[in-house]
Amino acid sequence: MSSVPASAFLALALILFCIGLYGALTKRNTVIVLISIELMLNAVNINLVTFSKYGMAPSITGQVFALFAMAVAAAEAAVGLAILMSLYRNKKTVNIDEMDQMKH
Amino acid sequence: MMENAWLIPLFPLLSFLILLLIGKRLREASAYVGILLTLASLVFSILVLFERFTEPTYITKFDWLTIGDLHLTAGFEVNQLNALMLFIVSLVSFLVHTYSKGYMHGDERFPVFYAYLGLFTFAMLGLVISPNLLQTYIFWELVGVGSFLLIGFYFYKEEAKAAAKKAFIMTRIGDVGLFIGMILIFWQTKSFEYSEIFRAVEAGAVSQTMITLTAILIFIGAVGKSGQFPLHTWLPDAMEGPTPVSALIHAATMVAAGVYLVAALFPLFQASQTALLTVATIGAFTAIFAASIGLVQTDIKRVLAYSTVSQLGYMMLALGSAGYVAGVFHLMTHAFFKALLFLAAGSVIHAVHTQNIEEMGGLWKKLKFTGPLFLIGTLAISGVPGLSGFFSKDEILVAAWEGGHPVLFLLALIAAFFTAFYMFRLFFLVFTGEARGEQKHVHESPSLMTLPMLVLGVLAIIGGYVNTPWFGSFLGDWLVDGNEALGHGHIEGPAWIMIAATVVSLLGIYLAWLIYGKRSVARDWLSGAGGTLHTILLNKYYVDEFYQLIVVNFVKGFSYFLRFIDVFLVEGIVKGVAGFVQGLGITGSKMQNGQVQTYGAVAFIGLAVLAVIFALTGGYLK
Amino acid sequence: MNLSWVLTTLVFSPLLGIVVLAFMPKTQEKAIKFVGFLATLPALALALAAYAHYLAGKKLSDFTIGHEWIQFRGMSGDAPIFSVYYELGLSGFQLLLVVLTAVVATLAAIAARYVKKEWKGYFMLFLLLEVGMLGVFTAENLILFFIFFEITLIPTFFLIGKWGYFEKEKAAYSFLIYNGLGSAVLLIVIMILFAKTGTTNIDLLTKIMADPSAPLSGDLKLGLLISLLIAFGVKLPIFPLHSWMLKVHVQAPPSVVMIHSGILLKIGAYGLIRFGMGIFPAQFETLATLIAILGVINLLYGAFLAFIQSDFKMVLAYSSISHMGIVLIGLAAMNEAGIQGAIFQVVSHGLISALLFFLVGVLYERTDTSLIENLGGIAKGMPIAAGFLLAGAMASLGLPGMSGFVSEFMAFLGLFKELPWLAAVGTIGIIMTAAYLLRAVLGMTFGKAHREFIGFVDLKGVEFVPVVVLTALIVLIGVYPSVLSSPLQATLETIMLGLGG
Amino acid sequence: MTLTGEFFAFMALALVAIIGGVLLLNLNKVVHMVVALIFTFVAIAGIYILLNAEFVAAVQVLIYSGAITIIMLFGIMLTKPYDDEGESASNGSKWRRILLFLGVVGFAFAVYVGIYNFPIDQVPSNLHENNTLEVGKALYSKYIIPFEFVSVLLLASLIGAIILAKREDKEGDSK
Amino acid sequence: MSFDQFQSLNWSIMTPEFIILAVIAILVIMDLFMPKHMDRKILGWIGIAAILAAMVSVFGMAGGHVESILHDTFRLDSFAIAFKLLILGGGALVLFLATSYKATDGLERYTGEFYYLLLSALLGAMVMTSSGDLITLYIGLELLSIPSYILAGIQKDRLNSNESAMKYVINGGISSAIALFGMSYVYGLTGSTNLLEIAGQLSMLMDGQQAYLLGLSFLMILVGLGFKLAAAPFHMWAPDVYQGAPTPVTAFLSVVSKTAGFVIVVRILLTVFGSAATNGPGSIPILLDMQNYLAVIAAATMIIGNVVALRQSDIKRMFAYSSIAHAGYLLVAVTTLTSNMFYSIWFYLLAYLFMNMGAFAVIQVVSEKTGSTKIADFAGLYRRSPWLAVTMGILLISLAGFPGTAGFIGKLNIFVGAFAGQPHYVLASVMIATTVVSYFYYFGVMTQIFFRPAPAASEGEGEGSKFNLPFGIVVVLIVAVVGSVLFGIMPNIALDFMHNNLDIVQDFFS
Repeated sequence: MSSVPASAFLALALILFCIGLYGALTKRNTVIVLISIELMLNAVNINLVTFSKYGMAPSITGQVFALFAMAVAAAEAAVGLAILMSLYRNKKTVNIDEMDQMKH
Repeated sequence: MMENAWLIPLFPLLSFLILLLIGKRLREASAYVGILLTLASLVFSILVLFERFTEPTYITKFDWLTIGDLHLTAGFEVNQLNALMLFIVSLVSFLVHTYSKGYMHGDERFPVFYAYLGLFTFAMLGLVISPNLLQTYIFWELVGVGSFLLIGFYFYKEEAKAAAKKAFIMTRIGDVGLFIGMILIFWQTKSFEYSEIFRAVEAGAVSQTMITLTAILIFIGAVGKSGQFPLHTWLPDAMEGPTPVSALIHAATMVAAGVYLVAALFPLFQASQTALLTVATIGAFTAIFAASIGLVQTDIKRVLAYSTVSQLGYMMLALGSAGYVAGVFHLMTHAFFKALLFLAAGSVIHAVHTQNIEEMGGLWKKLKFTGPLFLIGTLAISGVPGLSGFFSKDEILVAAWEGGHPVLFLLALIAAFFTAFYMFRLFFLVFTGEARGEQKHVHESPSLMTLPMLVLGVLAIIGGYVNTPWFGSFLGDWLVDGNEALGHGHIEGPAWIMIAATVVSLLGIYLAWLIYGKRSVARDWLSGAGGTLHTILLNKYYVDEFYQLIVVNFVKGFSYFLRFIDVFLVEGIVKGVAGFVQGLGITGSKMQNGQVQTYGAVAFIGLAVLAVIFALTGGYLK
Repeated sequence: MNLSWVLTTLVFSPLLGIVVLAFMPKTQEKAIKFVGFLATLPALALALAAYAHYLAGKKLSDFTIGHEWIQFRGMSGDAPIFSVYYELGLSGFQLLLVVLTAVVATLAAIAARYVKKEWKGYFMLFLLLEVGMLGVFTAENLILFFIFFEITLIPTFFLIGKWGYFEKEKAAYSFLIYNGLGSAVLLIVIMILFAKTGTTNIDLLTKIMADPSAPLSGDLKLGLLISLLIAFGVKLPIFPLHSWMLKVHVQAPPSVVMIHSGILLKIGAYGLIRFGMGIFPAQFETLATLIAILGVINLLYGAFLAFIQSDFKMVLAYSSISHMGIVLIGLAAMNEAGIQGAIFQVVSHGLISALLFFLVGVLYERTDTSLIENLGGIAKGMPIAAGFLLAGAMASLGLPGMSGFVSEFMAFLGLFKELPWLAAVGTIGIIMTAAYLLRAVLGMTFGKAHREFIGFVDLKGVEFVPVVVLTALIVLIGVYPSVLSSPLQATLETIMLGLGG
Repeated sequence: MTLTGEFFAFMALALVAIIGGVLLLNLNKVVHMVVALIFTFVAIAGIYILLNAEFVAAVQVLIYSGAITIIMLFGIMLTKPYDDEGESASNGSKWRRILLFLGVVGFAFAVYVGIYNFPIDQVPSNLHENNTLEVGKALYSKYIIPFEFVSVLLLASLIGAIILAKREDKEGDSK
Repeated sequence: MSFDQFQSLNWSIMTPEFIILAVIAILVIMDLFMPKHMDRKILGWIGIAAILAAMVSVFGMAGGHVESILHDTFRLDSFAIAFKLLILGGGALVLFLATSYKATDGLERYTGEFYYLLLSALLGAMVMTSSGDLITLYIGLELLSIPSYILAGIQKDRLNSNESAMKYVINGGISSAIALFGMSYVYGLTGSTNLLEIAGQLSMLMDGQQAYLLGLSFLMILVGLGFKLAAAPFHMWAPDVYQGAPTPVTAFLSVVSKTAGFVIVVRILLTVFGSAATNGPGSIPILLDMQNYLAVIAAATMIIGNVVALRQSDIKRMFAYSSIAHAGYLLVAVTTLTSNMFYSIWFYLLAYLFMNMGAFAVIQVVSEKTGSTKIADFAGLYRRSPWLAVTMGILLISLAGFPGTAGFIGKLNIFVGAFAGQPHYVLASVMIATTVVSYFYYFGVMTQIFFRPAPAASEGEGEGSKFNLPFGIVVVLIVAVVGSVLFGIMPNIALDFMHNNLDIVQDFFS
């Protein structure tokens, strides 16, 4: 049996999730924000893969789920970046706090 | 005939309706409509009266309003009092209708005037024919409206407007008393019918306190209508109306309604000594109070008005002293001579176009007809023996004495002295001496006006003989016939009372003659002696001012206070709530600062808060 | 004869007018106004026919109609289907209000001749409003009632907001929000009842509530009744929920105020009587003293404030508050006299305020003002109008022989039996009513004219119709109150039965 | 818990991953941040291997450490960002950070309470046997439907990314 | 799995999805091969036809049994049918709007793409309605989201559009990560992604800590998915995104996307947490236990939506807040958890579909005319176009929930549910109070339309100030008004269809 308890993996995932979240909500550069979101999704994947091995009923499903999540994450990142490109073309900035033309 | 008595009020109503609809086209021919229809009423009234001498009371009713199991009825009743009142009212009304044809000649609202007269007469006749309190109350109010309309007839005059308003509101204050009393007695006896009420009271089904309370409340109504202290102030002001109106409403009929009401409910009052005493006291006080004011007034109609108030006080005193017959008797004679006085005064005003007696004088020669008639009225009211006023006043004094109210008796005696004095002061100032002020084209009134006066003059002289200590008390016996509760037809009093009354009135006349006729006593003999007193009297004891200060200002002040509440409290709370919602909106929209990370942060912090709460409240951890 | 079509036709007949109007060119002022007027007639005719039907001694239940309408399913296990029916009916009370509505609506349509712009839209909304009002009084279940109730809100909002005077939008919003809140509370009550009992049929609810095993606790019932009191208190209005109504009375165009003051306010009274008293009699008894106090406060508050207003419309607005106090007083008495007085007052005030507001409209039309001071002495120029104004005021202040007296009398008669002291305080209101009305009306009509009223035309032509009809009705009720009281007997008996009397 | 190689490997990988994450938050230069994150991604791939998910680990390296990081770097190059992730944050955002930090800590605490000593009986698994094959089987049988929809998703995002990121030849297009 | 096995599956239940999928493919190809200058509108009409065809096929499936293939990764139950109809209907109306939308700011180059991106988002929403598997649901969610991000930013020459898309993608990414984080725990505790299996497992849940973790994941999923609903506190993106996105996209987001959001929320929360025991088998389910949290979120959503809407001067922003508020009302229905919930949510969404679509159609027309989206632009609309004004009036009244309109019946339905069974007095009171607050801003628009004069006709507009309504708009308006009024007066048309053909309660858990 494994010497590393499931909790450790889960805790790692939790920490990474929180880091990603904090990054996504504080960094000024939009690219970093997007990449932070990826980090959050990665944390989710760790969870899924962990559960795939240590869960109530270990199954491959967790890994499959993680793969789907990755695919989606990649697509999301690409789209996010494309949107940033078109925004940059008009606004000449990638600073997220300058995107406040619409408010209140 | 009595079963058709209901027609009597309807004639004037018909007159009212006709004139309202087509009066404008009829112009002054409207008068004929009014005169003829009131004549019909008069004829019917006389027939009814005579029939009532021989036949018993007639009463009939039908359901007017059903409230669940309660059936409120309407109908009419012809008893002695009613029949008498019908006669008096329709007579005076008829005479005033006739008189007005001359007096109001040329007024552009002539038909309206007759319409109003019709309305009033209808209401007054309806009032006296009512068999129950509710119906009485209804007509009671209608009478008030008639009076209101007629006082305000010259609506473009500010004074008339104010007087009309005042009359209505002051009487309404009294009416509320009647209203409450009526309802209270209803819940005690389950009926508005006079007969039912009396039966219940007699049977002791109503507690003594309740009787006293309701009786006094009803009396408040009478106080308002009859211009008794403290609700008397409207009556002198009501003189802003045309003079025939004053004669009809504010002398002979409507103001007597209060007396009538007390008389009609006499058994109720009789059941409570307190109530009777109240009535008597208020009556006596009003009698002397108003008489004292009458001493110094300079407006001919106002003098008469205060005299009316005073005389009504007499009647109340009589009733309060259990002198039912005396009260009703005086009501009748007063109707004759006061109407006469007013009509005569109207004739004088008609002639000189002023109401200020200081600007009159020496009219005896110019108004050959009016003068003597006025004198008859003056003598009658002063209680000079032989005229109607003498007999009725004597009855009242006897009643007061026998009723065991020596103080009130004394007051009444003084009031009689005052009455004689100021009435003759009036007479002397108007008819004797030199003409003061401009008096052009002074001429006697047309016969249309003098004839009614003549009729009244005759009645003022002979009216008293229906009930005298000398020739029998026919009226009194008839009035109390079949109803012992009302007391005796005639109260035998000591002879000195009659002598005292005579002496007092002659003294008054003499003093007046000294001051205003012979002028051997200076006019400021009185005012000089008591300057302050004179001023107080001239200002009517400042009652009006007092009301203005206390009541009106209080009402206004309270209203403004409420407005303050309305604007600041009620609206303020609403504004506060609205402001709160708005503020919430402002905060919410401020939070929306365009920063996408703020949005995320808010969302996540929301989640974190929920999660922490969940964790701290224990979740499902055991 | 099957008469179940009558009510549907009655309620929805104004829609016909809307359809016709929709296809009329909007510039034809006269034709539009005439069509608008005509469209109110079928309802009037049917309402009168229904009254005649009653007079002929036939049953009002002939008119009852009921259809399945909406089913909500799957709420809970034991009552799986919650049905809302389309059901209209008439009782004596409802009949009176329907007749009142039809009459006032027709007269208000005449009064709408003063509308200056966009007649088409005006009349379409006006007729929609009439549908709502007729529906409110014929609805036999609470949800239907609520629907019609809300239907009255929207046209009124627009009628005030578009055709009113200077501060019209503010008034319209005030109206909307207050009434919106009121109806919101009402909706909560209805929904709770619906969810608890599975029905909103009023008669059925009355029966269910009378049953001691009703699925509602006493506290809940009391809460519901208080909510109802608030809901209808906004409409009536009861102090301190009244401030919207002042704005509406001042700002709305005359014909709308006729409707508003004449009918819409009465919905509050109707609701309180039919639902408050009908469904929760026992709880109403608990609250009777409170309601009586509220009534007296309303009566006096309105009266005192009316005393110091400078705008005649404001006087009438506060006077409405004052008069609605009498309704409350009557209701709080909880006896036949009181309730009958309250109902009388509902009808009577409907007629009187319609009359007075029509006259205000007439005066405003000619003088561009409704300030008492500016109008002083108008009797000189417009004696007939002034005369009717005075008559209206007299009716309003409870002059016997006119409808106001009968209702006031009965309301006080009722209350004096139960709470004599409170009633005695209330009678101050009778005096104050006289005081403020005379102050205002005499201020306008009597006295020295402040300006020349030459050239002002007195009442003329079609203007006589509303004035005369209303005055005649007021006098008719005052002289012969049985026209109202006899249809009411059955309603009263039902209510008294509920009260256990 | 025994000190095995697996344990050390986990500790090392976890440390790298977390340090990468912390660096992401604390570095100033954007490019450095991305590079720091590459370490994290690779370390996560290692974690996957520890968890017997070889295929996922491979994909992780390919997609995250490879593709995503690269396009992100391209994105940074193309947009010429201000190099420093300056702390010139306004007062408002300072508050936001503090609150957010508290929120994150609170959230982490709440979740940690849940996963601490996660009470799951470990069942022996055979995930490491033919891992890739198993994944493939699952994808193409049971999860064929989501798999197909992912293809639509990728197509849509492909097209979307192209049309959004494409530099327009304004003159040529506006005929 | 052999080919035979593969073939033996009942693929016909996916007909609507296949239709859309096929048309997406066709459109991609057509767009590719069509000459550049040709009008792409034809693609829109094809899309509409496809949606209608899909709707017909969905109708055809109504009344059948629950069908599922491949371990519930696709399942067709009454719930799916009912909501798929709404989504397809909404999609069709959005396409009608889109065909009439004046393409500017970069959109003109990509109208073809616009249509099939919209269709793929629609496909995602459809997938969300009919799946009983977390993975499929997640994919469906993202298939809806990602094209939505692109669509929001498709006017790439317009800064607001870019910004809107950017905000959308960032918030969307974060929220889906949070939801997914929650889902990962659900998977972990059960070892399955199949909702019914999960439910079965969780009803046996014994361990307190597991239940605790499950509770947390409930919150995470709720908040994460709340993003799609624009429920507080995940609502703040909505105003900015709605304002910046092209009007048809805004309509799509506020109607279709929101509907899909409710679908997934109900599906996941109810199946997974409706049976998860808090304290051993047979104890109260987590969902019921969490009702208060739901209620708080619902109340906050209603309050924030309605109150902040008061302050708006931009009509699209205002409608964003209004749609937040409506999400709050719907959450009330979710909170009540009676079996009527399905029907009341469905009916409300139906009503919402009509009224909001119609309103956005009017907004689109007016804002194209004036070039801005200020509420003040509606001034004098009644003068300029009475029919349009009256239409908008009816729709606003329906939104405000006045009787005679579908909006009212919808609210009524929610209300009955709120009081039936365990009564929610506070929540219902908040709902009704905020409804009254909403009168302010709905009637504020009406004030502009009916009371205010039109701005002085500038630059000699004259006759030009008349509106010419494109066919697509007319269709949407007619459908919207007829729907709002018809279902307001005869709601049983819809309710009976539901009750007679779709036994959601029965189907949902089987």
